[in-house]
Amino acid sequence: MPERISILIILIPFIGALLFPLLKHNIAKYLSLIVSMLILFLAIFIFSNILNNNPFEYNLGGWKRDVGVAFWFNKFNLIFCIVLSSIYLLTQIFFIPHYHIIYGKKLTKFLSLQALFFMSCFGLILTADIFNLYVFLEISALSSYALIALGKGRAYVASLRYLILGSVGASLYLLGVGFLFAKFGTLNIFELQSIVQNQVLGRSTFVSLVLIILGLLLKMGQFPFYIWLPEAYEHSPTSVSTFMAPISTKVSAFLLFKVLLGVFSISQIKNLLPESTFFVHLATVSIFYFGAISIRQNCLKKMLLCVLLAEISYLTGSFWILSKSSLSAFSFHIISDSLMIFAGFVCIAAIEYLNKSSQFKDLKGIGRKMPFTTMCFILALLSLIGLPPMCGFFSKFYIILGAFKEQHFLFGASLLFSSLMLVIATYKLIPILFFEDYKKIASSRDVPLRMKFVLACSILSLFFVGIFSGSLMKLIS
Amino acid sequence: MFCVYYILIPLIVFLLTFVMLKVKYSGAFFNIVGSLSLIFLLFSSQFKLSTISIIEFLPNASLAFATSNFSFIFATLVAFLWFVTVIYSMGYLRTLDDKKENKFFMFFAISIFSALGVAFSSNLFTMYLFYELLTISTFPLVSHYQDSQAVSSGRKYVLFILGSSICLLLPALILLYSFTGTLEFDQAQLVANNVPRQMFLIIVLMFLFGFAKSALMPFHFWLPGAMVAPTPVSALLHAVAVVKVGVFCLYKVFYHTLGFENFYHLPYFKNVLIIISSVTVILSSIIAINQDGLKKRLAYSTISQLGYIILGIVLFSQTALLGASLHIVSHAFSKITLFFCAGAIYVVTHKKYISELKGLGYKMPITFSCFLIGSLGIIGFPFTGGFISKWQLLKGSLEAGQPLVFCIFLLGSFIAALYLLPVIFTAYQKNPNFEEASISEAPIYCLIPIIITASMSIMIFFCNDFLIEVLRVK
Amino acid sequence: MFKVSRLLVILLLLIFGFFLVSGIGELPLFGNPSNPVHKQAGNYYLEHAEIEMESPNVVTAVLADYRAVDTLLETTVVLLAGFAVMLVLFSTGNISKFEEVVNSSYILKISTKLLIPPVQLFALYVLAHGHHSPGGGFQCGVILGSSLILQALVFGVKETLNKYPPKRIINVAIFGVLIFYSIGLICFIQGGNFLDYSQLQSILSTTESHTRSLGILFVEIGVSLTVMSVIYLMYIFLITKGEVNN
Amino acid sequence: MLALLNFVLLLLLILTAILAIHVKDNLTAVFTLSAYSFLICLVYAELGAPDVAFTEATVGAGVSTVLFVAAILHTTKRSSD
Amino acid sequence: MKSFFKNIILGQFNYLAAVALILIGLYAVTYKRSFLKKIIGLTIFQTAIILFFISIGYKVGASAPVIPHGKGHEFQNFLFQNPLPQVLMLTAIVVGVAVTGLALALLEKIYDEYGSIEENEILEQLRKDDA
Repeated sequence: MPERISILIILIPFIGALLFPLLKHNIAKYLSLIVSMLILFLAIFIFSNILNNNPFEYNLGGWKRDVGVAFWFNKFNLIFCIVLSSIYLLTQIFFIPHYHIIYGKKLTKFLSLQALFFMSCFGLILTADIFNLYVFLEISALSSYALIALGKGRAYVASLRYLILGSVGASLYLLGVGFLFAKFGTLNIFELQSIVQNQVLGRSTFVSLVLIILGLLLKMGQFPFYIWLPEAYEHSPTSVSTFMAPISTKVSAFLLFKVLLGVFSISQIKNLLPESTFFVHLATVSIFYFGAISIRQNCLKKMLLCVLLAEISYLTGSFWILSKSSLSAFSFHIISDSLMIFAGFVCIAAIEYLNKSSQFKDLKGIGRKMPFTTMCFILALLSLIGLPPMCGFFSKFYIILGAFKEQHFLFGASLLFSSLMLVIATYKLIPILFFEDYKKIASSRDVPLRMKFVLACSILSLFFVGIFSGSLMKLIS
Repeated sequence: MFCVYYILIPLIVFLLTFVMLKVKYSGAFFNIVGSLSLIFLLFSSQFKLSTISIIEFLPNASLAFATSNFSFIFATLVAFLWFVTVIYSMGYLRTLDDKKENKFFMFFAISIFSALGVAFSSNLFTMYLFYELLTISTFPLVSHYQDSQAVSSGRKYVLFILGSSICLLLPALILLYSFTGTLEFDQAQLVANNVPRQMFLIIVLMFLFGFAKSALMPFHFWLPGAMVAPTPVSALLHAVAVVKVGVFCLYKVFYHTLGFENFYHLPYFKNVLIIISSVTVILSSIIAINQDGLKKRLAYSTISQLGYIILGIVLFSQTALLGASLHIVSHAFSKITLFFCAGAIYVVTHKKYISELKGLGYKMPITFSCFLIGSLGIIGFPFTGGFISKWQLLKGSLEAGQPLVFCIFLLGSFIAALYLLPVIFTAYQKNPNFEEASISEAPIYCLIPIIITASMSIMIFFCNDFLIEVLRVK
Repeated sequence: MFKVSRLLVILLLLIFGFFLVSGIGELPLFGNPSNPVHKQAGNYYLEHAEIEMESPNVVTAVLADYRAVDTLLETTVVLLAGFAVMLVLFSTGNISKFEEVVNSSYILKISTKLLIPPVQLFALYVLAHGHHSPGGGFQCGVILGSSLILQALVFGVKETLNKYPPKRIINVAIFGVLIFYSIGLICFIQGGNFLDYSQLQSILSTTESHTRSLGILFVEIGVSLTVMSVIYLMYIFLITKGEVNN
Repeated sequence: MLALLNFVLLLLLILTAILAIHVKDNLTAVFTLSAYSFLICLVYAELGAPDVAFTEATVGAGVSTVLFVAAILHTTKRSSD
Repeated sequence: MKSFFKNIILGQFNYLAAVALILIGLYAVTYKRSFLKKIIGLTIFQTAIILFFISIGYKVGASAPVIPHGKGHEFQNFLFQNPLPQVLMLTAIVVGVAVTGLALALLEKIYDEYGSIEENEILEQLRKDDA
């Protein structure tokens, strides 16, 4: 029975997206809250029943997987879905009461775009058909272009540039799928794996591999193709970048993992792509570069975006080490990083809710004015730096461990360098937040209770994932 | 099972003070009760060994606690001085009518919690967790006064220790784990057979300088900076808890994780370690001579005494190690007396510099006599605790066949006398324009702790056989 | 994108081109029937579509039944594009501000009056015969949409707007996707997997292959409604730059 | 015979693509693009894909050209390169 | 050399044409300054990939994948084209149009804001706003 129910995780946000524009504004608002709650409980329910019996496949339309389209539910997919749905729920709780101020008449359409974005993220995680993956990719891309374009004047330019680069990336991915399809004929990941297993892989599979990697690196915003990312998430409205920034890059990174390792085995990738360590060096260079930039930023959001870009290079670097331990570190980092970046963005949203801007010069003495929010932001920053009890430390620990085992010392050093840069950034930030014109601020007016609840939840999730990282790692590997 | 109780007490104190933040004096009350119950619990346990593992992060790197003789001694030291410092800081803060007293005590309790966590950790991983927690929890204490100078030194403190721990300690930890696959303490043979030679040297150096809290020479700048904190903080934390935690970690890593036998076939490398620590001893005591600020001078003397302890560890001989652990205890008592006296002087006369202390001895006889006892303890004069530990250190250096280190120990004590005794002489000089009677003895709350710690530093000399017997059995 | 010189861009593209051509050299030869690509799914569809779904046009069969999810998601993409254009070009201005000169001659008006109904009829024919001859939901939707655009072109946007107000048309678009979605949901409620038309047999009480072909027809209707309204909406919003009083 | 038609159509296709990119005026570029999509619809028909040809004709040649022209109406015909 | 010309250039010409169109599309997307030209390049790039997919599924001498009514049982599958690439490409075409529609809407809005659709002019104005 639970196998049949599991498709609801895609259907509920879908029906929500369709119904929202038909309803009145506040009904739609609270319906979207209910929808996000439903998805979270459903994801937890499916995950709990996967825990005791093995992963299962869902054939859409009742056709076997080589004929129809199939979804694949396994442990890590569901953990990622739980993280996504909790981010969706927390964003809704945080922003719902003042959505109508931000969006006014566009509210219901925004809600359905948001629901479609999350539906496509769930689809991307679960689908086992590489062309279906392309269609989900297009839905998530199109909804992110529209959501980014909700911002002020500059958001249109950012959205158009993101559109062009995103479509080129998706089409390159489609071309890669075309080469695979021409050589092996089927579109399902597991069918492909059974065909590819005992075959010597020629030039065209190498080309398809490179094209898929190029396409997904473009979608992920890895170092050479990252121009669109800072602008897109900076000029889009805060309520959009809060849920989109942590998720969209992580999902495309997860796609890289799913498609490449679903179809080919590690040894096949290694001999197909001998210079795979090039990507590790590329990631090291980009981590050093973004680490250096993150100090010179004068706005909280820009600083967090530099950290986000550095975290993406952690992912590519630890993926391309292609060893067992570094791949499980890669998947753990996906989970912990989306939570950390989400916590950071929620704190910035709370600060901008009261303080209207997150430039350093406007943040004087905010520690006194909003003690709870700044404390949460400092905790999120400490987790990004890698303080032990929180998940940032464990994800860095596992990645560096994987890197050292494979003698990639420079990559490990770059991770430490970037956390050192973050320490220096906090070194710069602490006096501004806590001590400058401390006397002038009399009362401390903090964010309303629901925002405090969301902040507390996101920080507790960091501690939770940190403390139970051991059992999480056993689940993942 | 008991070691978890010891650690939980300061945590409970922290939570209670946090909850009752608004209630006046609640912080002091909870801290006193907490420290007393901790002391009682430690003594009632008669050093029974027990281990417990709570959460399993990695195959064998879990959050686990274990008690050993040395950790018991260290914990009792910290607990006792915690009690004494709380009484002292009640007097200190009350006279300066500090409004944020409860916040002060709250962070005090959490720092003690992390110090005890390090003391009782049973593997390198837990020790690193609490080591980091200690850094974060002491930062608000260092920048307690919220003025620009406190903030800049507080920031420097965090940057130095957090930066060095991330850049040196974390990679060393991970390298060790990637080679030996375990972070448990007693894995000397594992290290011996699968850590390549030059990697072993790098790991040792990383650990040596990674523990920036032990204030080795290039990484010592944060300690004088942290003196800007209120005196009880610099007394307990920067004379006892924080720096001793750094040295404690060094002791655990060098003795248990890396193991003495791995160093025997590296004579050249042992000399390098000895040179580094002896440079710290000599150089910091020379700097201490021309420091005019009283607390700055005491800070540099702490650095040089820590150099003693590290030198004791690095000599890799049993008696030197015993001497080092004894020196931890005796130096703690005498140094905390000195800091208490400095605090008392500041409370009464708001004077920070030694040159201004002319003629104060007659006005504050008790404070300065205890100051004399404390400085004698530091110098290692007979009838004080310092003598015992220095005696063992000297015996250890001869046993390890390092006559040069023997002379350095003696030279160090001699220079210590050079920068501590002049303070007494200036205090007891005649000072013509110093008649006003307003200067009276320090408040009673400050005096009691000073007397207690001074007498304790003398008492160690007389009942040292108990300490030596407990420490020798490792 | 970058301010690099033209030569460098061309050089980079040529390298990329040689890289692709080297891959093509390895591909199976163009056009021979025994290529691996046909063996797996391709031949299965050719052999079973006509038997299982009574729909000679195999492409519509695969489109609407075997890989029905792709079409459902693709119709959502179209709906999403409609929403996105409305959101981007959303402006609270009213239609009166949009000045428009309609000088289409009398002959043009009469001929379009004569032309539009047959075009719409042909679109319905394409929809109905999606099984037998090339055509189906998308093509019918686009033709219907272009007939509306033709009307807007010839008779002016204002008049078409009050005949087909955007507020109604967007609901039609949502209704189209809802049809497709609810058919899938009914199959889900009946006990099968999502979009498994054989579950409708108990409702439609005909042979299983006939239920599947009817399922395909309903789905095609949903798709055409959405595509029609979104194409029309996109044109209206682009031409009036959002000054539509919605 | 069929291969020759395919060959000629593809050459024409590449020509119109280059033209659509190269031509200065936006409107002519859009009309060349619609010619391009009409040609590619012929190629699909010739490759035995009537459905795809039908869709490409209606969507590519028909609707997207109208949308392009509507967009150019509100922006500029002038294009710098 | 002759055989190379015969089966690579003539045999796989469809793929080569697709690659050529891809290069033209990418050239326009990366090098052209006007956003409209970039969108045109994008459309060409996407239709080139559709051409590539369709020519994968082509069988020489086979007719359209429409099987005469009722004759599903006795037929040979080499007589009909492979339907799968055609289904996939139906989706890709409509997705392409959806993306182009959104891009044109954004183009109009950018023109309202910055008065030009040339990327270098817009970037100058952005840099002036930042300064």
